Amino acid sequence: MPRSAKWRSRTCGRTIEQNRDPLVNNSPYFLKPASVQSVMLRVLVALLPGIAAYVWFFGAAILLQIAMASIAALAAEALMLALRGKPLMLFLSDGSALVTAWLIALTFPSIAPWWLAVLGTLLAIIVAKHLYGGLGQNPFNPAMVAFALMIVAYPQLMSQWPAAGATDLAGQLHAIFGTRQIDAITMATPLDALRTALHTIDAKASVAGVLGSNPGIGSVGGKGWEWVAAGYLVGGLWLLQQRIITWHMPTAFLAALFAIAGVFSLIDSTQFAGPLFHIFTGGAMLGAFFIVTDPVSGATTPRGKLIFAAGVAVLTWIIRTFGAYPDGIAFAVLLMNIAAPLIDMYTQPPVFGHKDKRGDSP
Amino acid sequence: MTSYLFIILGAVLVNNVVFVRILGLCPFMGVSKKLETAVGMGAATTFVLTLGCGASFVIDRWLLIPNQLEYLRTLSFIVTIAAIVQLTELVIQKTSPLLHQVLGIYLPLITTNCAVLGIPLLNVSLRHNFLESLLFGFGSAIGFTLALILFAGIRERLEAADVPVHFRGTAIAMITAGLMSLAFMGFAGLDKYK
Amino acid sequence: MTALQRLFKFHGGVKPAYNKEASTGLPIAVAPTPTLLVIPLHQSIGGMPRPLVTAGERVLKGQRIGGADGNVSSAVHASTSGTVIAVEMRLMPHTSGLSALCVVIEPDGRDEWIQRQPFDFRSATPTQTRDYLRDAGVVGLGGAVFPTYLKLNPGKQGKLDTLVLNGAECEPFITCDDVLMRERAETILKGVAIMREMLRAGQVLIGIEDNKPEAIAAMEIAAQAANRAAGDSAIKVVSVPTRYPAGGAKQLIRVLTGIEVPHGKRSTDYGVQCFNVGTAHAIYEAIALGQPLISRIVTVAGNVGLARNYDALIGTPMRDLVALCGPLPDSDRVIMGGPMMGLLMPADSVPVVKATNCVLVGSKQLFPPPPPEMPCIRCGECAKACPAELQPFEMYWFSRAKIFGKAQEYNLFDCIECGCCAYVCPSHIPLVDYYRFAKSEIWARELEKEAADVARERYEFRLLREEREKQEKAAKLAAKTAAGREKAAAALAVVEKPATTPEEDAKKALIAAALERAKAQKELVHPGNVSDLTPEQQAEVAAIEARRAEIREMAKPHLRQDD
Amino acid sequence: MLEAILVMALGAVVLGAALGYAAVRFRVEGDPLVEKIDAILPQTQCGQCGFPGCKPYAQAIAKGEAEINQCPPGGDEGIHKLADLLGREFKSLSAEHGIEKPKSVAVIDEQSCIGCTLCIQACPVDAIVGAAKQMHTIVAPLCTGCELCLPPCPVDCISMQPLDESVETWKWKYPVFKINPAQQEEA
Repeated sequence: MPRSAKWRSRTCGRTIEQNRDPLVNNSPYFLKPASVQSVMLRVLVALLPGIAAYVWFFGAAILLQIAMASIAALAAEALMLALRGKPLMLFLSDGSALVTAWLIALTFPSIAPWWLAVLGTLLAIIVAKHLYGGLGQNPFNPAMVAFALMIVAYPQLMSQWPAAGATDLAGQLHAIFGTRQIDAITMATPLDALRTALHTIDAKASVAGVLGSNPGIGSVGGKGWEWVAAGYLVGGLWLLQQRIITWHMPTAFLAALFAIAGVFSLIDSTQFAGPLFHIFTGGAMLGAFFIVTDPVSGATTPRGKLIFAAGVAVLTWIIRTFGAYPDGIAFAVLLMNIAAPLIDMYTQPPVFGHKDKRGDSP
Repeated sequence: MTSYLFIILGAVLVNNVVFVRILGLCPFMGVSKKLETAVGMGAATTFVLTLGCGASFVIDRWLLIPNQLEYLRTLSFIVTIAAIVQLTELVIQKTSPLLHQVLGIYLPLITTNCAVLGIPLLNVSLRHNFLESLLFGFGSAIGFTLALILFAGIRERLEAADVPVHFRGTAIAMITAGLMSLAFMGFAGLDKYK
Repeated sequence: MTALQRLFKFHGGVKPAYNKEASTGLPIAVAPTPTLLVIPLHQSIGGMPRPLVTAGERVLKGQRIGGADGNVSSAVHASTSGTVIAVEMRLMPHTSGLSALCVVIEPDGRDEWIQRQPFDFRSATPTQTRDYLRDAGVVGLGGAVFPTYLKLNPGKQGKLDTLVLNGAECEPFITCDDVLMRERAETILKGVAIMREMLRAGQVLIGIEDNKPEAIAAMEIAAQAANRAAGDSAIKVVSVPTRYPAGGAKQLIRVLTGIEVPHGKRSTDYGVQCFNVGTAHAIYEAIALGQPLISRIVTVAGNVGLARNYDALIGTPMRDLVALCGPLPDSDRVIMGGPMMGLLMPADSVPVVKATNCVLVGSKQLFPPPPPEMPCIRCGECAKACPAELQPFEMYWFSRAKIFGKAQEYNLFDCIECGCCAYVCPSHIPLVDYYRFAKSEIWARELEKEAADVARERYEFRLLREEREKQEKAAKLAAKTAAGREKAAAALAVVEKPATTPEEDAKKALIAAALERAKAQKELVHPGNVSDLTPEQQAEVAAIEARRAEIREMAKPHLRQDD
Repeated sequence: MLEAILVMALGAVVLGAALGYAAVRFRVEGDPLVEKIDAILPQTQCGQCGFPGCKPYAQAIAKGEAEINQCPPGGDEGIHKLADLLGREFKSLSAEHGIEKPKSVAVIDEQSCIGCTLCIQACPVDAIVGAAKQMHTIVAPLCTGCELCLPPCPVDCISMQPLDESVETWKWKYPVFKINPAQQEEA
């Protein structure tokens, strides 16, 4: 050791000052301009069309919910970063907490009490994200953890959805801050109505009957809701075009949901709603492009992505149709999150040169 | 026929022995660090639990109930299961060293698995007949195996995660188990559908 | 003009800014002989060559100064005539900043060649030709520096389907192969002819990235001439799409033939072999001109006023080459190789070696320090870019946590360290560094494990031997007992209690005596045959001693690696 | 009551008999655990653990007679591996058995060696060659660095030299992980 050190000092030329700073990187020495921040920001931008439709049909309350969730998310993120001794600005500005917050706000009822989304966001950021090590390390989708926790804990509050066209901001604010009774502006979502009718009211109920009889429910996925879903679709397609997400997940999700709903509605259209209804209602479209596609908690191999998204779709349909909760996306995503490491493990694409014997990779 | 299917499905998913009944947490936490061991433990438990359910049904129906000795149920079940575990281990060790190497160290651990006692007791309280008992035991064991394998998959990845110091190890594993349990709540109501 | 050839695609790859124009404007220039040449002995994959010269010796240009040692090794030669000043440890062109044994030559300016004779490989046996090339120090000049003679073996079938010549040169900034093909296409093709004959290759595919039209044109003309001379049309120049790392041997073989050579397998077994164009040129020089490999084309580029290609002698300090090009004032580092895979040099005084295809001068502005490393979000960009079709984020995940077994399960050792994954990573993770770290840790562990196995075996053998000796002694004792009981009593005392007094006392006395002798004749403790030496002999012995000590140290790791 | 006792006794007898028979019938010899432990130990054969070699120490660990933290050459990493294998808690290296040193080899100063062969007898892996009254030398690649040859040497001509890093053995360092450098120390 001393010998080499001696030689280093003797032979080190000074024509060019050598940089042996440990922070000087090794190859590659230049990088493609890309960053986590730009990825997250583009996801947020892609949510805007859906949000616009939401505001148009269901009032501006959603904006308030988004704002509150965002503040809660940033506060929780800052708190956890400070507690864990991580660089604050670097991670606060990565935008990942905002994505979680927006997704929570968009999946929660927009006229739910203010603390519901805030509590959900805090739990998502603190428990589901930072206890696992923060960005990139959480095995569960934080937004879906928040939704599942809240719907299990406060099923009543989580079912107070605004009626389409009821855009009276004052009434919504009263609902959010609990200052007045809110029955007038709420109604069940189509999924909720359907489940309640089919599960509790006996044999007389049928899909067509429920959907047709209810004035608030639109022709495809519920009045207003189908337009919100269309907004998400537009944003999602833009994400695809931006190559933030790949085609695998949305395609597999929508195709699987369409297929299973289609088959069962063909078997018995009075008991099972049609495929278009399933795709355009509830969180399906948001899920297809923004929730299922979360790379951190989902599967990452091409085949794995297909399996993962199709699994979410099938589970969603099962829970929607047979389960106790109105929308199954959150539970389905969490269930598939559990399986994601195994899916990844068993769908490893064959490595260069090892393609003839597929079995040898783990 | 469908009722048997519902017994198995219910035991595997809806009333998963680990996530919903919260039984067998000790091996669930202890033997889920690696996927291979999880598979081994799952296989061993499936074997013993199915056998144990059958044996305990026989003892309950033809020994305890005729003699009005129901109060000895817990005790006799424990003894029976412990003996089955021991016997299984000895036989496997001799007949198939390979299988013993895979299952070997997990077999004794099963004795301490409360699920292995809990399921036979549940069988009694649910008034299952012999076939139902076997199916319920088998289904629960499959549910246990499923939980163990899924959990092991997550833990193998979690092992490399930057978990805050105070939450490393069992703490974060408990949180994970809780969230998995939350996810399994999504199956609620499936077994009661019409 | 280029032949129609069905091309295949390799997975992944990236398209970085190529920056090649700067150094292709001017023809190759011959770099002046430096004032001091430092020629590392270990310049190729494989065993460290034995030094063949000592300090003070005069050497001629092309004289062998390091002899190939072991099955995988390649000779090293003096790049010019002059005097050997020292054979000593010098800083290596290696990121570690460690030193290794080098021959330091002071050129005398006469540039006097050894006797050069073309090698008649047609009348020599293949083994003789390969030995000749080994002793001529010809190694792969694409950067991997694998001894070429080992690759010039047609394998079991005795012939090869396809000989691939690699002129793709996909790394940004580097143009040494490009200009070589433009200016010396004819000699490259002559080298190809030699290789083709040795390998009995059916066809020759020369793959060149389509961003080098001049090189393609030049090679096309030369190839047609060669085809005419040979009377067939076996040699084809193929323009391949420009995409990094198309110049990786495995990637190029895949693009040209569709064959994927797995990690750890020889491409010969798949009927294909790949050489760099520079290697073909070196083979021509060695066989047809009798000149060993003592110089190579080096691109000097990056943060310099005038980037250019130089024909530089092996052993020239990189600083001298950089000085020829006028480094800009904010230059802060020298990189050997390109910006994607190049190695950061510990100092600019390190010599040009056979692996030096490019001396890249860097600065903060040209190669800015990467933004802070963020956690991996598993976005999969790296997997899309990986030409080895790996899952880089999984390998990273486990390498980072030092769970090497899992990293290996994800085929860590199939990684070619091309840098595509790190290039595209939105989290700016130095992925390749993690793989390098994991690989070297795994290698070290493997060596440790091997050493432990050897130790266990030897220990157990020793126990066995001791046991056997004990039994033999007991048997002898029994025989003696049969002979006479009186003697046995005495013997028993000695043998049965070997750890007690009589024997030990005797030994102690012996030692004491020896100690006394040693003290008394301190000067005479040298081994017997070192007295009465002439000064020359003494000097020689001293030199040998010194060298032995050094070699012993150097040889240790090699002994292991050769196994 | 009597019935209860009878039933339980019957059960105990039947099961006990079955187990006892099985224990005899299905007896298996050998303990694969020792091999597994031995494979983790570094095979320096230095005896710092208090046992005359790595195998005896492995046997002692398997029997539960020795702690897992008595092997200085194996270092913390070895203890981690043992803890993993045996499902025990990690303990840091016990100070009374020595400290972890950089890997070294013994070197005989050939000028002062008197050829007493004591070191040859001490070397557990036969890595020293030489004969009585002839100079000895150490075959460096075989030396495990156990230091057992140091005490017997009457002229103190053996010294331990740490292995220098060379270009070939140099290892790439762990990349600077700026988010939390202490992160992996305990993991």
